[in-house]
Amino acid sequence: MKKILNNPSDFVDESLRGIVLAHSDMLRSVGDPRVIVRSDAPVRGKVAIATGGGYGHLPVFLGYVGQGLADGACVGNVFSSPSADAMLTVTKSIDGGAGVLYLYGNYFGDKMNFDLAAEMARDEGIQVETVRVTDDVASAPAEQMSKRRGVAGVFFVYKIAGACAESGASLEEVKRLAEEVVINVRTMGIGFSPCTIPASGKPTFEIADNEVEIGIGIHGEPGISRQETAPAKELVSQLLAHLTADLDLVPGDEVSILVNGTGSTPLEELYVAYKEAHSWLSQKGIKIFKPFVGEYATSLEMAGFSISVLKLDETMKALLQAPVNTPFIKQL
Amino acid sequence: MKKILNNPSDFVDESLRGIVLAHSDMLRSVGDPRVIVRSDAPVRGKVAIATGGGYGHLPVFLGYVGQGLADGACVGNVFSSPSADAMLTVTKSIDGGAGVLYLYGNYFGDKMNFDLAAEMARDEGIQVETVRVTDDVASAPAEQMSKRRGVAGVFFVYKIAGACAESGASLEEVKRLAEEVVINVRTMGIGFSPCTIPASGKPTFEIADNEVEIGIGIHGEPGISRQETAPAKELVSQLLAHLTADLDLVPGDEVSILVNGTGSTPLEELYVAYKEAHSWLSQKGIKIFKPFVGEYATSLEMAGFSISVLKLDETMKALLQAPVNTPFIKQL
Amino acid sequence: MIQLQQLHELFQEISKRIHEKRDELCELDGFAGDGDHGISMDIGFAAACAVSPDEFTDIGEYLKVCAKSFIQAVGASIGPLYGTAFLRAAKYATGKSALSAEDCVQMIQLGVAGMQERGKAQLGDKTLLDTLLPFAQTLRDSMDAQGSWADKVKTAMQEAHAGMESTREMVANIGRSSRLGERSRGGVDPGAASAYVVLQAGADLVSLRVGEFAG
Amino acid sequence: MIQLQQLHELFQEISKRIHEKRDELCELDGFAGDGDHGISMDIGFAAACAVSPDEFTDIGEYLKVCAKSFIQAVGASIGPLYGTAFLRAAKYATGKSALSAEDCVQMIQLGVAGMQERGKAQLGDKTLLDTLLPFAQTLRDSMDAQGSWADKVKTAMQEAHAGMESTREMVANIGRSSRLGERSRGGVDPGAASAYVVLQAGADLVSLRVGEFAG
Ligand SMILES: Nc1ncnc2c1ncn2[C@@H]1O[C@H](COP(=O)(O)OP(=O)(O)O)[C@@H](O)[C@H]1O
Ligand SMILES: Nc1ncnc2c1ncn2[C@@H]1O[C@H](COP(=O)(O)OP(=O)(O)O)[C@@H](O)[C@H]1O
Ligand SMILES: [Mg+2]
Ligand SMILES: [Mg+2]
Ligand SMILES: [Mg+2]
Ligand SMILES: [Mg+2]
Repeated sequence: MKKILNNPSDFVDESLRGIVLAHSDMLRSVGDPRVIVRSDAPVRGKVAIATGGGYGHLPVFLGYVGQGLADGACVGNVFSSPSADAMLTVTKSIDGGAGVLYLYGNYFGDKMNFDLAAEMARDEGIQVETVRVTDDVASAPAEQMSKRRGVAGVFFVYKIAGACAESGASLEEVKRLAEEVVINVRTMGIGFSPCTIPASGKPTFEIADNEVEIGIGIHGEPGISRQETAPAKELVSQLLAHLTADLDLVPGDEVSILVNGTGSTPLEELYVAYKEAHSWLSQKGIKIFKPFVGEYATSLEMAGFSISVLKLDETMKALLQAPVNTPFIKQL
Repeated sequence: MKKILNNPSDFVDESLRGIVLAHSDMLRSVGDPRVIVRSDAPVRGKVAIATGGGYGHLPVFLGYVGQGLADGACVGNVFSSPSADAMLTVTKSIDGGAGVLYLYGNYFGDKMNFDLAAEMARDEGIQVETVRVTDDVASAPAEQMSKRRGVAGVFFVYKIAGACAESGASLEEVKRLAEEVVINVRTMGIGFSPCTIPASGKPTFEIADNEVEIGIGIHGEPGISRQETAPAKELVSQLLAHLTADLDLVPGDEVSILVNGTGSTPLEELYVAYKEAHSWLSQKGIKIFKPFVGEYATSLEMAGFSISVLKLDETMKALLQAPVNTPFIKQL
Repeated sequence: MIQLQQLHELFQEISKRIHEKRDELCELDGFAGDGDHGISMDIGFAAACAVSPDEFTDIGEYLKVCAKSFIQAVGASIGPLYGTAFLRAAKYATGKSALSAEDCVQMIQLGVAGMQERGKAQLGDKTLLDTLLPFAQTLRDSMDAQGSWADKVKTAMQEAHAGMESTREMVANIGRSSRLGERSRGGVDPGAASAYVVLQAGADLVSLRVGEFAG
Repeated sequence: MIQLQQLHELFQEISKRIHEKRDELCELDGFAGDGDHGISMDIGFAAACAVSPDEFTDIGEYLKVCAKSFIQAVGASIGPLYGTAFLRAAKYATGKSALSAEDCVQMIQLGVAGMQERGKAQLGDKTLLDTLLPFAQTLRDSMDAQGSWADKVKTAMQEAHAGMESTREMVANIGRSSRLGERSRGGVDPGAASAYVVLQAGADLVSLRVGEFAG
């Protein structure tokens, strides 16, 4: 295991310390180093968005803390849920009086902790609502949407709910819109090679040199099939066929797409995937409105990529263009 | 070789096609798909900055094309210089009448092509000046500074020269300032594992599971030593000892630093490195002004990182804070 | 009657035993989980022990702080599960400075119900509930029956042990290991194993101090 | 005298031979370089061939377009090296519609000097210059001597061959391979090898058409 680290058990805290040191103008930690909020939190009168989950997915989750996205986040150990206590601390630190939306990926560990935190926060008089992102089409069939996990598509939910909250909407409105985005976003990923969790020192899964895992999860969870590598064109069309069918897209629909790298796949390759996605969708008469390409949700150094598709309406299009300013993600 | 690609020989052009499709609002290609300029080029009356080099280093080079940085770039095959003809096309497309600065890393192939392009451009009446970045301390001793290669430190030169050009300075002034930055920036990298060039399908170098290459080049060029992996604290202090000695830094000096990932090293780990760099420099009484952490110059999926240190004066500090807007790099 | 101080001693005993089994529990978790279960349990109960009983007279207040201390120390799955159990028990005990045997049984019931509510798992899902549910149920069913508390606890512990063992042949249906499906069969669930350690510590204290409990 | 059309035929012959040696040259480059040399040369000379000679009467104009075509097709090291050589030769030939043997020798001299100026390499640096410089120098030195052009070219080719072979035991001192230092020893430099192919094509045309050259 060749990694930039000292003692593996200090990895998360040292990395977080580096983030807060480097970006002290925009972020601060609140007591617990694993609780990080935007430096101007709480923003009075604004609905606050809290998120969190296991570490190792940067820019998910801390990277989404800032103007136009979330207000605070907490992280646990690598790929492991942070504590309900940390979530409660985030909640209390960002509540500006208009309530807090818990917005996170649908993992059971996170759900248990966030639910417990919500119970405790309500005990302290803070209004809390929850939206869980369930965009990973490979993780459960369409009839069991609520069992689906949350992966890179969470970006779109942060983006649109964040812009909505920034505009002064109420907790009810932000929640409703976030749910609307969740209903309209789908993601599917392909894994090429695993990552290594510092504390364990072992790869998260094994895979042959000529094989890829279609539908892989963000922690290396097995997908729907393992197959021989194929040209970019085929891989992309395989993903898009699943995604557009699951979303019932028809010619004339307008979407945004996110081609996301999971860690060690070069940006150069992600743009090859984007080119293929563009031509596949164009051929089907589906219009791309505002594409995103890059690392928006990673799994340490896992190699692979995912494509997320968001079916758009005019409200979402407007909010997608709103400015963002975090140390990790910026939009002018 | 598991990569997102179709025919390896189409890799560069398909990737570039994806970039221009995804960012058509900010970039356009000029005839040759490997020549990319900002969409508002030429900017009348502004000194234009041209850059270029081999492909596979995103965001270097195309990623630096946009407001506040460069005006145009061309790329060659992976790790191979683009042609003088492509450079001439960039030059003609971005010249806004105030002349063009060629700003690129000091590699002989690039130098030969840029020099030939400059000859041809001058024949056509365009004023051209050249600054080559020589920040890699491991590539030649201090007495042979002009032999040193250019690596991630090129970011600082783009940033400051770009902001200077944007402010309306003359070609002579932009050139002088770019040279000033080159004199004050140093970089050193560490390689953990190689990348694979699509066309060759073979790793760029071999290295044992417990070894790192200190002083590695951006194409996997051997550095100054190969040694056993060590804790982050040691690796970082090794780099900083070289860098600060080479720059003659003394307590009280102010620097900016860039902790750059070379491809597959997780952002989480880069921040561990940043934390260590912060405490090392603090201990030496050197102040960090505006740090950068992330992927600013990569080598496909090579694992490793580099640290760049720029010794600052007030002019550089002001320009370092100027806004930037490219599809790949943004600063508000 | 059980005093606040004795609860503290119970946490200390649990913490000691979990600490001894730490690596074993991690190993069990390594089979189909992420190998951290021993660490989480160790940290959690150490945190509960760290709460000084001397500052409290109300058992509910004390347990609430223990719960928060546990929750603060541990996220993962174990934090909210035990945290919720402690909070539910604390709520019941609020206002009390000593607990009867019946109180204890009631609190165990409420705690386990809290875990079930939080985790949405059923008997047979290969979780800690497979140890805890049979224990709690057997104990409650025996409450009004004849016999000593020590015997009743002993019987309930036999059920707990059988429950724990039964997880070996189960396929995980919830939590991290569920993604492995069939491949999760063949190992005892780490949460079920650690829950048995927790219960055993309690049972041993009861049999050691059977007089006090009878009081 | 050599006509414009014959230069075009020369480029065609070079292109054909380089294409045949393409993989061999890539293999040589693979030893200490990046394995693309055969591809670059192939693309470059194919581009030079693609320029139709029929539209020109001025050899200088024609060669300038060939140079730009070569430069357009190839970057790397080879593009600017051959590109510069062609441009220097083109400059000399501007205004001429035919070339004497002396003109050819002069243009070769200028071209090789352009390569040296562009690449800053010396004899012994393990580059194409180790083939080209001995050739150009021997030819120039023999210019005023007795003997047929065919013989002079033959002698110069022997020097070129020796120069190429000498790169085998050299350590690369410039360009991509120089980073390997000692490890670059033991293989013929690909640029030196391809330069020999280029010269051989020229030399064979001279001996085939010795009458025309004498004219
Ligand atoms: N939803 C659930 N309900 C009940 N118990 C659960 C649930 N999810 C997990 N567990 C228990 O938690 C144990 C794993 O704990 P631990 O390893 O600390 O957490 P994590 O799975 O987050 O790493 C499992 O063995 C199981 O007994
Ligand atoms: N500075 C230089 N001067 C002369 N020849 C050079 C120089 N640099 C490289 N070469 C020649 O170029 C050849 C390599 O060409 P090629 O493989 O096409 O370019 P690259 O090295 O960019 O991949 C070398 O074998 C050498 O003969
Ligand atoms: Mg865990
Ligand atoms: Mg090359
Ligand atoms: Mg676990
Ligand atoms: Mg080569």
